[in-house]
Amino acid sequence: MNPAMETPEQIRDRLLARFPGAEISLVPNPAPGAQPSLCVGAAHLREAAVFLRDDDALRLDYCSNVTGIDWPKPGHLEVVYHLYSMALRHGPLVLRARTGNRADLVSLPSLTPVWRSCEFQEREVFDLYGVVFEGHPDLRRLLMWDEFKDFPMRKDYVEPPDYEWEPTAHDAVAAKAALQHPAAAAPSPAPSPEKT
Amino acid sequence: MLGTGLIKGLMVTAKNLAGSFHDPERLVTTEYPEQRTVLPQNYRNFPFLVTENAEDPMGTLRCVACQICEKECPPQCIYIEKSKDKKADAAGKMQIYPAVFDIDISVCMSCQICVEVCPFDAIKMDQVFEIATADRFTGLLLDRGQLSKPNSYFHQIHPTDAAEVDGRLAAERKAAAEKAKAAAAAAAAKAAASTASAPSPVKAPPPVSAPPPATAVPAIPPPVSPPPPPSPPPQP
Amino acid sequence: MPHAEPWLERAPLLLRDAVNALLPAPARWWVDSFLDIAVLLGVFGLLFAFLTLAERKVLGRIQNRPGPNRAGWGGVLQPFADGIKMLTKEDIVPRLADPILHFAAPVALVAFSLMSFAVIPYGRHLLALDMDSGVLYFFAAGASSELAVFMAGWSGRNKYSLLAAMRALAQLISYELPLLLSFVPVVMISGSLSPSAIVTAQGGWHLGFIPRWNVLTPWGFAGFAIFMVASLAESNRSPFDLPEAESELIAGHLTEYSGFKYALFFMAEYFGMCALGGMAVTLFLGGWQAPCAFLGFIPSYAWFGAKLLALLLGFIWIRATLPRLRIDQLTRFAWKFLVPLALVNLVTVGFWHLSASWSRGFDPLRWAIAIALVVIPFVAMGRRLSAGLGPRTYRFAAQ
Amino acid sequence: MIEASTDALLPSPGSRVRPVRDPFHGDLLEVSMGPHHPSTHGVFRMVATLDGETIVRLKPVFGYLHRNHEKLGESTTYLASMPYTDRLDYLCSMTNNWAYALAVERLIGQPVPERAEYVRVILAELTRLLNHTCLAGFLLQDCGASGTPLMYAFREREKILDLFESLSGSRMMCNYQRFGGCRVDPGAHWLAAASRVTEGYGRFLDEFEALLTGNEIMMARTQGVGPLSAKLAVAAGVTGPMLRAAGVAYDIRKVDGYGIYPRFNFRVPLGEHGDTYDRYMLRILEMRESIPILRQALAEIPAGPIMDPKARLRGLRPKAGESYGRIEGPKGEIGFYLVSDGTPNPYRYRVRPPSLINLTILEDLCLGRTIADAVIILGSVDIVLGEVDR
Amino acid sequence: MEITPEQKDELRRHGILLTSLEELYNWGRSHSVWPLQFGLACCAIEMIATSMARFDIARFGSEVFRPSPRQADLLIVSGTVTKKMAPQVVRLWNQMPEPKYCIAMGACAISGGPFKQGYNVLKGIDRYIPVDVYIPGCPPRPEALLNGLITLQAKISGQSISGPDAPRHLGSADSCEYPVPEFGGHDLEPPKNPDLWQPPAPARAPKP
Repeated sequence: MNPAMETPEQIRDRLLARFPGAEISLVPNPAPGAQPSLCVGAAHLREAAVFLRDDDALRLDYCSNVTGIDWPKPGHLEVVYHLYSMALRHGPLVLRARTGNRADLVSLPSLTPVWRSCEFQEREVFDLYGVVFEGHPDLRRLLMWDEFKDFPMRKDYVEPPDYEWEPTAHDAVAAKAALQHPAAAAPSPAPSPEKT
Repeated sequence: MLGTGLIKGLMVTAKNLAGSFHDPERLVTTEYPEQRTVLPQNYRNFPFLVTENAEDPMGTLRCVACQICEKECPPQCIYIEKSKDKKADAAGKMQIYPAVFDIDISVCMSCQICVEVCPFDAIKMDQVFEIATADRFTGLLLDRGQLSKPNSYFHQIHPTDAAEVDGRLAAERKAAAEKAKAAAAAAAAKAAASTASAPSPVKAPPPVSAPPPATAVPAIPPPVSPPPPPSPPPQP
Repeated sequence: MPHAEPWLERAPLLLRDAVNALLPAPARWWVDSFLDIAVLLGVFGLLFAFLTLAERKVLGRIQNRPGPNRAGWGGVLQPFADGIKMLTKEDIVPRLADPILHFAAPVALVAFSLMSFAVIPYGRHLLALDMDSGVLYFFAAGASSELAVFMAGWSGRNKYSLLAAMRALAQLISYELPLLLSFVPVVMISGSLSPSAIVTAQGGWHLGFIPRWNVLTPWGFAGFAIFMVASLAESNRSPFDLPEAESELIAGHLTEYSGFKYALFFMAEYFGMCALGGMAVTLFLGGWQAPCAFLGFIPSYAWFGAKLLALLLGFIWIRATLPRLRIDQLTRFAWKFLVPLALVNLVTVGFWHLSASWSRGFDPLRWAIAIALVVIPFVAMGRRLSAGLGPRTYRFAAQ
Repeated sequence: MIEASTDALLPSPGSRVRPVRDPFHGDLLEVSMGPHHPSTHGVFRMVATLDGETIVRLKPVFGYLHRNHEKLGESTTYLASMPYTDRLDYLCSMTNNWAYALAVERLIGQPVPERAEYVRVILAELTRLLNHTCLAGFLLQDCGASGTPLMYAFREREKILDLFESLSGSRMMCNYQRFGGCRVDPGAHWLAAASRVTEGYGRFLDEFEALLTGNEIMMARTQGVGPLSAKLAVAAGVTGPMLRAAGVAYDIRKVDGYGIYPRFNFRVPLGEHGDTYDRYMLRILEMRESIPILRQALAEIPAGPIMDPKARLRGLRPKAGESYGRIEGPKGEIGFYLVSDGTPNPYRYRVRPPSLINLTILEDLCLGRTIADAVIILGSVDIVLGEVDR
Repeated sequence: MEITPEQKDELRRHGILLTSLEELYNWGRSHSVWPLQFGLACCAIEMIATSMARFDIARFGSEVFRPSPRQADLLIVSGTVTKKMAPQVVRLWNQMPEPKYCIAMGACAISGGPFKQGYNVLKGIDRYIPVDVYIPGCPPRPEALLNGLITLQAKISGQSISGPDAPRHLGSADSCEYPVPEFGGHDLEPPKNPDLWQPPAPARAPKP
């Protein structure tokens, strides 16, 4: 079982003590697990990560998971890192970083130099969300082709129009088809099907 | 080392070569079109609609077009349109029925969620898998007529399930009948003419023993689901 | 043979004479040659067809399944269905390929492998071409196939084909040497390069029941083993099928071949296998000689056929079992293991030859020395080759 | 074959990339292996730069099976994502189900009945057997054995698939686990059948090992090929048998003790060299360790409900929040990260793909080796493209 | 003289085999369908399982999975074709020599299946290459694939080598090269091959 790890509050306090003036906040998690996460500002992200990895009490040497999240509401992109320690067999610590906005201020420092396991996952976040990781050794699209222009995992992404044959179209599909074929979704499609 | 490992491996294959002539464990092939593996009861491929009566499949669909399966279907391959009118179901109760019930089996992922969420035991999983076809568009879109199969077929492919379902339905119907009877008795006792029993919840249709009111009810002619007629393409 | 030859044994001769009787003398040589060629092509063509089927069936049986059994009765017609399909497939020549070489490679390959059939004695009276140096001719013809494989790999203008061509050259040249060295002992003992003489030299029985086949001597066994390993490599069979290594190089030098040209490669591979198997039978397994005297009533070509089929079955069996080597391991195996062993085997056979005059009582000693001369280098070199490899023991985490 | 994309190919930190020679020098050959290649295990692609047959650069290219799993997960309900998880790592649908169910159960605080926990362990270990068997077969196939080991592996796999099919109704896409338990109860009959398969498995492993484990060619091909150091493995987030082959004792079954794993007595095998042979043997040893777990679980499984009676099938609307559930899948840590915003659909649905992250070190393992080695190194990483690309 | 199928059956019953070139040709083709060793996704595992001992596609002469498209007759599109993969699949199809056949195995290959709403998923491989047999299922059982193969064999056997029903490869005008889509900024270009993909008009407008 997991040996006890310091609580995120303690870690935040130690980080603040180590990097005075860094933007580090605690993000609460209302789910039953209720483990809060640490949100670190872009300016100190790399240093904080190195600290978390090398600190003797933490030794978070294993970055398991890198997730991108799009928040159109507050208007930023978020990258979430799940950190564990293989040496001390504890974890996770959830580390978050946020971009300035979703349009032009989308860069964050890359953590690939700290944890090699971020290499492909950060590329994936770059590919699907458009977060630019500075200092990433090989930042190319991972999953989509190089010529692709959009960031498909963003919430406002519009799919290309290829819904020609939708015999069971409804709900989400219909909404997509309506976006693409306004004629079909018009309130009174001229040649209405035989529905009575 | 020195080739002993190679020889050991050769012995294994030799054993299998010899074994294939006498040991069924070492000749495991089922020669498919002639021999068939016995499909387990739980095996599922595509959904079908249960009808109570093989004689009148369209009139006795259990489905009441509640559209839960349509909403829950992960790949959204079910398309239902409710009827505008009501029709007597197998138990004689007036129900909405699916005027259109299509399943696109070129999309269906055989996940069985429609079966799990159906409160009426109206949709079940079929076991037919020999449906290779050269017909892309119409061959893979099953309509209500193609989907409906009698309860006896359900018994045939999933005997345990079917018995359980039948038992449950019978119990529900019995309970509903008793409730209805009690309500009717109470109503009669009150002799209040204006309060007819409200439409019972869908879960409690009248007893199955009631004679199918095929004649009593002004039945709508069973709508034979027509093949989807073409309409001009709305898209570019 | 003291008694008259059985009728079946002489059947080919009778057939030839019957044909010859119908013809004027000047045409006989031509007709005989054509007859030889036609029979060789027919027999080995059919053998090829059924060998593919047998391979698929045996492979299937080894893998717990029946294999092809729908085309024709129990699948006998499967090769013909494949043949019809191959013949009628579109023949694609990539636009960037060298069309002449692309065409020439399969033709040359089949031609070279067919040429080797000429000198193998299939029976007492069955030999297309009785050459004094038939064995040399055989290996010369076989060695030419490297050229064809390289042509195939180079002409397709495909990177995988090119890699395969390089591999094929490295492999085939490496294994020519042990192949050639492994039959030198036979030549030393029988004193002839003529295949028929070599077979004749293996006639008779030790102690009345042990056949005098070369394989039943220490040096012969070692030579036979080296020869078989090298011929597996020469015919690109698993575990030496690197040029067409499916899991690495798609189909290797055959990647760009379609239709009947591809079938020709297939054919050449099986012809090569048959030819090398036939030569192995000739050199080491007593050729067409019967194993026991009382079985002499069975015609000699049947014995040859049976031995050949047994070897081919062995090829298939090995293919069904073993994984493939890597190219550097393959060449290392040839140069550091097979070639030295083959050279040591020359010493062994020299000793065997010299000690032939020892009196009967020393026979066990003679055998012991010869076996030691074979086994000790085998063990020593095998250990060196596999240094650092071996089964391992594993530890388990405490928690 | 498509040419490789632009050369922003700086060596990754910690990797042993040799400086690539001047590309205009013209003596390097670039081979694009995949997406259609017999031994890339699907539609994986490696762009290998060769010097002779030696690899001097190898860049994996992903996305040929990127079917938008995460996007679909955000547009469907929690329940509807369950059958999609089957299709992630399509050899191990049961463990994917479990990891996803675990994440959702943590998100909504859903307990799981005892019997269901046992069934989950049984199914997870059967999945491990199945996956490792297939892996061993495929790996030996990549080594060039013409089908036989793979055939034997699939012969045994069919036995496990029969179990899965009779329990869940589908051979591969089981869609069996639910939030708060499992879908149907395995009867005594099924448990007896599972016991039979478990007891027969040791015999199969013996035969399989006799076929090729001691084979000299196999040893020559795999020993010393693609060694992975423990340090690199940890830094690169390698998990599962690959990590343990490198000698790091990190098994989430032990570390997290999720489900009821702490009740089981099993050992975690560790490799020493981290090479391909170790990775292969680790899988064989893990299979041998799975058998006692199965035996114990099948003997101890209690009676009781298979689903938590309070669990809801439909209409799940978790409160806003997030959770991460991970288990020790056969390929490594398979995790699901869910962010809920209170609607019936997850706001963010993320899969932590072990295969993808295990591929991080592919180039490091392959440099300086030949194409033939790259193929078996890739085989020993054990990837399934459905999970790599999602 | 025309011989009706009934007469032919009658003759066959009397031991007289009457074979035309056409029949021989079709027999050869249908009993030697070599698939391309080409797996895409989940269905590929079932395809592999079909070639394994339990189901043994070898019985039909089809176990020769050729890794090179040049030697294959049958493209089994076994799984989801993503947009990133589609050009490669079309290219593979173009590289195969005629006569060649295509089986769309599983929901994804037919229509995109459960993943059809994904942004990177091609909604059916028949948008770019002609498909002979569709096998629905997710994934289809190995038996279903065998059934599809038998369907394909029947289809081949029924082809006449001349006349208007002659298979594609015997018509001389057809180039048999299908245009390979290119990667665009948002989608494949073109998103379909209009000569091949002609869906019937939608049966109904989407639900409001």
